[in-house]
Amino acid sequence: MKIHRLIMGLGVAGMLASPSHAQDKSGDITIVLSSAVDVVEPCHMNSTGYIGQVLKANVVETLTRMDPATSEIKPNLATEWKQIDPQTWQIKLREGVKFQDGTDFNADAVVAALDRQFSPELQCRDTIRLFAKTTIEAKALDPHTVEIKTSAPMPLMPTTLSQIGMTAPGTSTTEATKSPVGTGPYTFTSWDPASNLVLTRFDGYWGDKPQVRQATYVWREEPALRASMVKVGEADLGLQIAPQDVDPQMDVGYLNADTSRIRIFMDKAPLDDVRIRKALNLAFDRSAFVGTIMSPDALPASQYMLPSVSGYDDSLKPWPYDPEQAKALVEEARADGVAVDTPIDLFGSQFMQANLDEMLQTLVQGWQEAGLNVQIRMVDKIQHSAMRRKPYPTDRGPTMVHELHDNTAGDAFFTMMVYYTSEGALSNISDPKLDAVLEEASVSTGDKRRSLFQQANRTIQQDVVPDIMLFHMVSYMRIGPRVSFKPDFTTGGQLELAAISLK
Amino acid sequence: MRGYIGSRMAHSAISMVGLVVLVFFLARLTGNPVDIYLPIEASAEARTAFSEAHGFDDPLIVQFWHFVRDLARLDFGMSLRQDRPVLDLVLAAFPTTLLLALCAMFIALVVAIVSGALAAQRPNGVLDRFVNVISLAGASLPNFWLAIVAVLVFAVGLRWLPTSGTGGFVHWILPVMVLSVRPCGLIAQVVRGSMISAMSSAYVKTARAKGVRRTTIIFVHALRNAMLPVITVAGDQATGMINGAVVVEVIFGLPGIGKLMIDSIQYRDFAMVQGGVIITAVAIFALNIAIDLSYALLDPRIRYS
Amino acid sequence: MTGNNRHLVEVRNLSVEFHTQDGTVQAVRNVSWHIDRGETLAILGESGSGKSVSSSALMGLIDIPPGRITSGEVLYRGEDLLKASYERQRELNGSKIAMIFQDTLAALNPVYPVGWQVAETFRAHGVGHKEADSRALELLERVELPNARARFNDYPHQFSGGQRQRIMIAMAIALDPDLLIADEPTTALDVSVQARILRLLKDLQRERGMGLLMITHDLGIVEGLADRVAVMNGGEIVETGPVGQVFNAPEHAYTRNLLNAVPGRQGFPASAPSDERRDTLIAVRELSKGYPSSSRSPVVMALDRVSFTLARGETLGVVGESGSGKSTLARTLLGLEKASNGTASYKDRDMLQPTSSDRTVLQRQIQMVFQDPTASLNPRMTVEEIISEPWAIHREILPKKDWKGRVGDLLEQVGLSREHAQRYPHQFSGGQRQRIAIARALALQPEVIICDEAVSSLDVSVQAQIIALLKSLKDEHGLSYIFIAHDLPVVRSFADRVLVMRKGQIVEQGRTEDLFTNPQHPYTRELLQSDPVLGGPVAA
Amino acid sequence: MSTIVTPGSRPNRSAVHRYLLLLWHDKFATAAVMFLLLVFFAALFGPALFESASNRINLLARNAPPLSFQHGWTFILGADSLGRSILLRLIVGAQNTMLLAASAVVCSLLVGSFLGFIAGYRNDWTSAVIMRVADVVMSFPSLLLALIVLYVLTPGIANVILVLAITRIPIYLRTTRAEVLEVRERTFVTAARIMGASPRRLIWRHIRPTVTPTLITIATLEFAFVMLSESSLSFLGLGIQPPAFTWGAMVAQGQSYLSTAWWVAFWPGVAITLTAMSLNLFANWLRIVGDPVQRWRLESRKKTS
Repeated sequence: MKIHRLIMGLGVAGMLASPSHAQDKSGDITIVLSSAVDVVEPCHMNSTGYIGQVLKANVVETLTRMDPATSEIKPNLATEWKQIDPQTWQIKLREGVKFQDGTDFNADAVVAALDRQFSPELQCRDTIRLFAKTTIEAKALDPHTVEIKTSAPMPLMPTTLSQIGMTAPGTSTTEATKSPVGTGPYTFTSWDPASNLVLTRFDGYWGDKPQVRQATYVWREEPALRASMVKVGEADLGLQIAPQDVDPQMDVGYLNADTSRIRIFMDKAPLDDVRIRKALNLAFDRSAFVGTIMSPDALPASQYMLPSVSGYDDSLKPWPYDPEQAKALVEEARADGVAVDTPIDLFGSQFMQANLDEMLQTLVQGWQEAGLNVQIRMVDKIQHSAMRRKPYPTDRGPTMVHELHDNTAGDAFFTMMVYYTSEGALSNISDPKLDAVLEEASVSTGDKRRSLFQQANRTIQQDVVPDIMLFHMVSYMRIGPRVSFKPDFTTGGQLELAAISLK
Repeated sequence: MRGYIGSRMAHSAISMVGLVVLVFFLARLTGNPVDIYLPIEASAEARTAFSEAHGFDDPLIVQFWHFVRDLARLDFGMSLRQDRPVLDLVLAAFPTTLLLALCAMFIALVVAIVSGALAAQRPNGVLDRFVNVISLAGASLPNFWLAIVAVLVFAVGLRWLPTSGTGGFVHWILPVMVLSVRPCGLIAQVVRGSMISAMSSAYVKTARAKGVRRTTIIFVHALRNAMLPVITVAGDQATGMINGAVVVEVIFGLPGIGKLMIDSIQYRDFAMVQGGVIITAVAIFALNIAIDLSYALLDPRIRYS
Repeated sequence: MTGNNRHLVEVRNLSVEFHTQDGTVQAVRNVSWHIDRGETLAILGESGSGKSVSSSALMGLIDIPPGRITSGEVLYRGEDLLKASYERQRELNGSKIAMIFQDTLAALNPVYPVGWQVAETFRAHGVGHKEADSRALELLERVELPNARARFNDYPHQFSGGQRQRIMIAMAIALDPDLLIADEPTTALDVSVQARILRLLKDLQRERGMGLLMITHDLGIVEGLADRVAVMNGGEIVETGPVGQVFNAPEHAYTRNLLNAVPGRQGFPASAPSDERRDTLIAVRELSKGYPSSSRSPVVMALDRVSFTLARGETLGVVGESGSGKSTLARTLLGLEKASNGTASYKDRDMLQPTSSDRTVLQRQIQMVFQDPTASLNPRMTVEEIISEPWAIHREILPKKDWKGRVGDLLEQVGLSREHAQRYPHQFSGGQRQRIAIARALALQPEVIICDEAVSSLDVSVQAQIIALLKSLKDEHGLSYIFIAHDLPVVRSFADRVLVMRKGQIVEQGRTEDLFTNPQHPYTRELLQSDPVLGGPVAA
Repeated sequence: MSTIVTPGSRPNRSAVHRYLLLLWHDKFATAAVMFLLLVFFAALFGPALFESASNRINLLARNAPPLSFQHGWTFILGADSLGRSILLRLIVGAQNTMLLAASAVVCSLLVGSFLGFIAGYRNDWTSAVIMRVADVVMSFPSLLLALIVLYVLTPGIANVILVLAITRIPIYLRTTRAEVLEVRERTFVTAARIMGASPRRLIWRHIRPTVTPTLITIATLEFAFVMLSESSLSFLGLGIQPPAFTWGAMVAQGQSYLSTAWWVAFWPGVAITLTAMSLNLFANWLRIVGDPVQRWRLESRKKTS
């Protein structure tokens, strides 16, 4: 009986708690994300998708921004920048900008924000990723000019600055903030890590006034539920809709910057033989996946980056489907005494992409027909990470790992150095010639830089074959009838409320 | 009685110690969290710095000592992932699970008892066979399957109920319904068996000889006697739910303790896992004591022995 | 409806059949009887005679299925209750016709206070809660439940058997019924308690002018209480008439056999002139056993300085009411309970803390037969497995190939046939089960058998057969018995010597004849007085 | 109401024949046994006959609907998301499903009841230790335990069995102990003890046969539970690993297609439910047949009907 009353009480309380319907809610939207927002620290926002989706360009802005169409770096909170010498940059700031807490946005604020990124207590993921061992020293030259000195040359400073959030000077530098304050068009209004997060339009914003008044973020892990919520009107935008749930009337597909591949650890037989690596690439039909297991908009990939990235070589085509040749290569290797029958472990992790299981099973079937013995091992996120980065586990047989990579910064550097140099944290290549090319490319600029990276990409795909390149991945977003929005490859890390228009 | 509760609590305390040790060391066998918290390309230095900052490079036994020392002060530590006190997070998530479990158990019990008791009136009759088949089917349907079908039918198809999330009374209907199906099936089976034997007992004959009404005989005389095994099974089911109705919580986006713990182990948020296990264990031990007390409440023979 | 020419209740040509494991069984065939207000009718019969069936039909308590009424009428003041609606039957039950049952612990709902249960009779027939409670209390006081007001909210298990029967009676007489049915109301009770309960029933009947239908297997009760008797056997009434007439001049052979089976009815045998010195088998000295009852109250002595001896070939009767320590004595001697003090020896072997070789000897030489043969035989073992189990335990006694033959021999010795070996215990009657238990006890050819109420749960005629069996086995094998019983006539007819126990102490012991004819201790005298056979009619 | 059965009234038939007759008198049990036999043969021969066919991926037949013969008779139940015949996969998957569930149930039954016998028979400190350990396992959230163990070990079929077995041990342990505590006080046990039966004999010959029916009933209910738990593990990505699969994994895999291709998750769900129900019905029959006191219920039905 008491429980009954409790339920009734709950119902009543729920009705009272929900805001009155008299208020104008036409400018309010709800967005359903695929994972819980349990951290809102802006210094992780470029390394943790959902933080960026909520905060970036909404609450916290960056000094520069990248144009998704051209990968060009544009002014944002900075109006102009110049490189004084290889290790010094000077940045001119926009005037008349205020933080949401009322403090002025000026050179001191930028210095504070940059210093905060390097606070040892925060262990900012963005900093670890963007700067590695490089340190910086920033100082205010005048109220609207900042000088940044770096411990090593950083030719891509403008790109890097498009990934560093400018937090208000009052933000704690010793612990992760739970109510970030920035200069963006939306203030961080409320956050219940268990259920939702609300952003409200900031009236003192320096730029144009966006249409959306208030955005509520909720999260559901089950894709079918996200789809259903938009369908029945409980939400206006649903992210990460599963390909099988796609309804062309409501769902928009977009290249999400992720490229999938299977990395080959080339240290053990039979994977140390390039013929086997080629056979692995030739043994399945990439186009058969498109529109079945993969979305119809997915693109078979030839390189580990999107075509829009500077350094991508248009002349390279994905590996063709040629089972006969694959079989022949395997037989040839076998004839040469390569242990082609050794079982190869293929590691994958469910959290990486939808339908991964199915994709891998289909691949394995193709390889089996080519005469190779591959077995799938699904592992946990953390084991997957430990598998992928150096130092690599030593007690393993021939190994391959399925992985995803997104290069949203627009320059091949962010892919190539990590994955394809001998020093790269995630690389298993050790090719001095390739190293030299990439080293040179990384310090070059302009067309030279681009063509050197393109040259490296050709070498990798055709001669080294360190991976089985799969697809440029597609995500689907379900867009409700009240709003319109055009997602692009940045949407995985940034979801600009200002870009949403109401119908 | 008080002595009994005391000894039960002592037993629980011993089990709790075992549990604490187990969860601490088991959790740490699952790997170092650094691979999740830092970007994959992080340097070895960054990883070492992270481990040092959170004490993961101390010998296990030292870590355990710190954990026990803090626990003694009721300090469950900070969540690695959310950077908040574990106790706050667990206590925030717990009511959701508890409410979910209570409502589901209540509905399961009511439905199971009524249907089981009625089925028992004529063993192998039509109603009995029907209840038997339905309850068996209910007890063997996968939860997540049921949950998604329920959403598709009631929220998307018929649009009677919201799909998921928290909010008012209506948001609880689907998850509670889904959650109650299995216990309901199991309990109905037990009620049926237990009621059949109760209805053939001598005291029921006495009641009939006194001219007591049939409904009174079933629901007052027989049912209370038939309740002991029912309570055992219901307690077992409730334990499972308090331990986290994980699947239902995940699908319906309910911020409960089960989801919290599963997420935490996936993120190697050890303090959080420990806190969650300890708090739920306290609840489960309390539930077990409550079950024993309800035995005593239902049956005076237990009360006075 | 109150025509004076009609009987209060009349059963005419009732036939009922039951579906059981052996197909359909005619539980009663063409049974007819009647009863009037103020009259006491006893239906006398042994278990399975169908004596309870007609009263169950009268109250609508026959479950359908498995029971089915095939013919007949059950008339209450001329109204055929077999045709009455459920609701009409419910109205009559408790208010006009009431019933008290034998096993009060099972018949009272264990989870409700007794006051509540007594008051329920009122509530079920439309009396308000408050009034029901106060009238229930009056009733409990009327049936002389000690401390009724204070114990109103206590639960059935907190009362003794006699007190529970008083509560049952209170419940039954609540609404002044026309007819009170008492189904074996005193079977499980001690003799002294039994006497008081019967007296209470008689008083109440006189006071309220009810008809009293007494269903019993106990001839002593019938003789002491009833006006008329109907003797049932095999589902039929074989003889009916005024008690004096039937008992003094039984017409039917069955009735005669029944009367003959009652111990002492033919007079008791003069106990064997066993004065010659025989060697002592068991010697018990100052044996004590205390239970710490709870943390605060003092130790309860279940055995208090008990000393006695058992000689070879002797039957030692142990009598006393429930709780007197009889069973504890047996259990302590068998090592099932730890003694707190004293000694017990079997042929100079320590029985209380035997060495392992002594223990083997004791386990072979001393066997036990329990009260309830149903409980003491494993229902999942065949008779052969049960009887041969001692050999499976003590492997050296008999090679396995001989088991089958020996089981057959033993079965024949106890009056069963060899073919019974492959059956399960539930396929036998109570008496037959007890024979199986005895066969098992004999398997190891023991010297002593301890019988703990071994015949108490059996019908009179069966009881007589088992006693006869025990006697013949004793003569054949030179067995000695420790024969624990609460039934004095049985002990008198069987034992050579008797111990009387009370509250853990032996209050008196001596040769059977001496003790029964010339009791020394006041408690022994009281015990003998209460017995319906030895002490004479209750109502007297 | 004489209780003696006259010998020779029952014709002497072979034991098998007699049991078959007994089975035939319970129509529900007959149907159940027939279904279980079907599953048994599928488990025995399925992989040998259809292993490769069931793994043949055909993206053209992806999610082909049931009751269509377009792709051949094996696609009568439709195809899964990789265009594999659901019917063949059900047949082949029976082996892993049964192997996994049966092993887990048998392991936990054996270990749990063994410990339960010890705890029940020796009511001393060993009992206390066993019970406390059981409490620890009981209060440890089972899914969390499964996750941790499977993170530490790899999620192969043996480890999944291990996890499922460990978490269910307390059920058997507690039931066995409670039953043993009660049965050991029964008179026939005392009788055997007086004759000098060793503890092993008491447990094996007297207590065990009395407790077994209860354990079997629990085990059949647990069988369904284990299949469902395995399914939940697959749902959380930790079940059995492809290319191996079970019905539970099939449900888990198909659940993401529930809104577009319901049959992918539906048929394996039906298979689980039917197996669970059949086992339950069979266990009821077995319990009656195994009990000499109850067996007549089936025998007499033959006479009366």
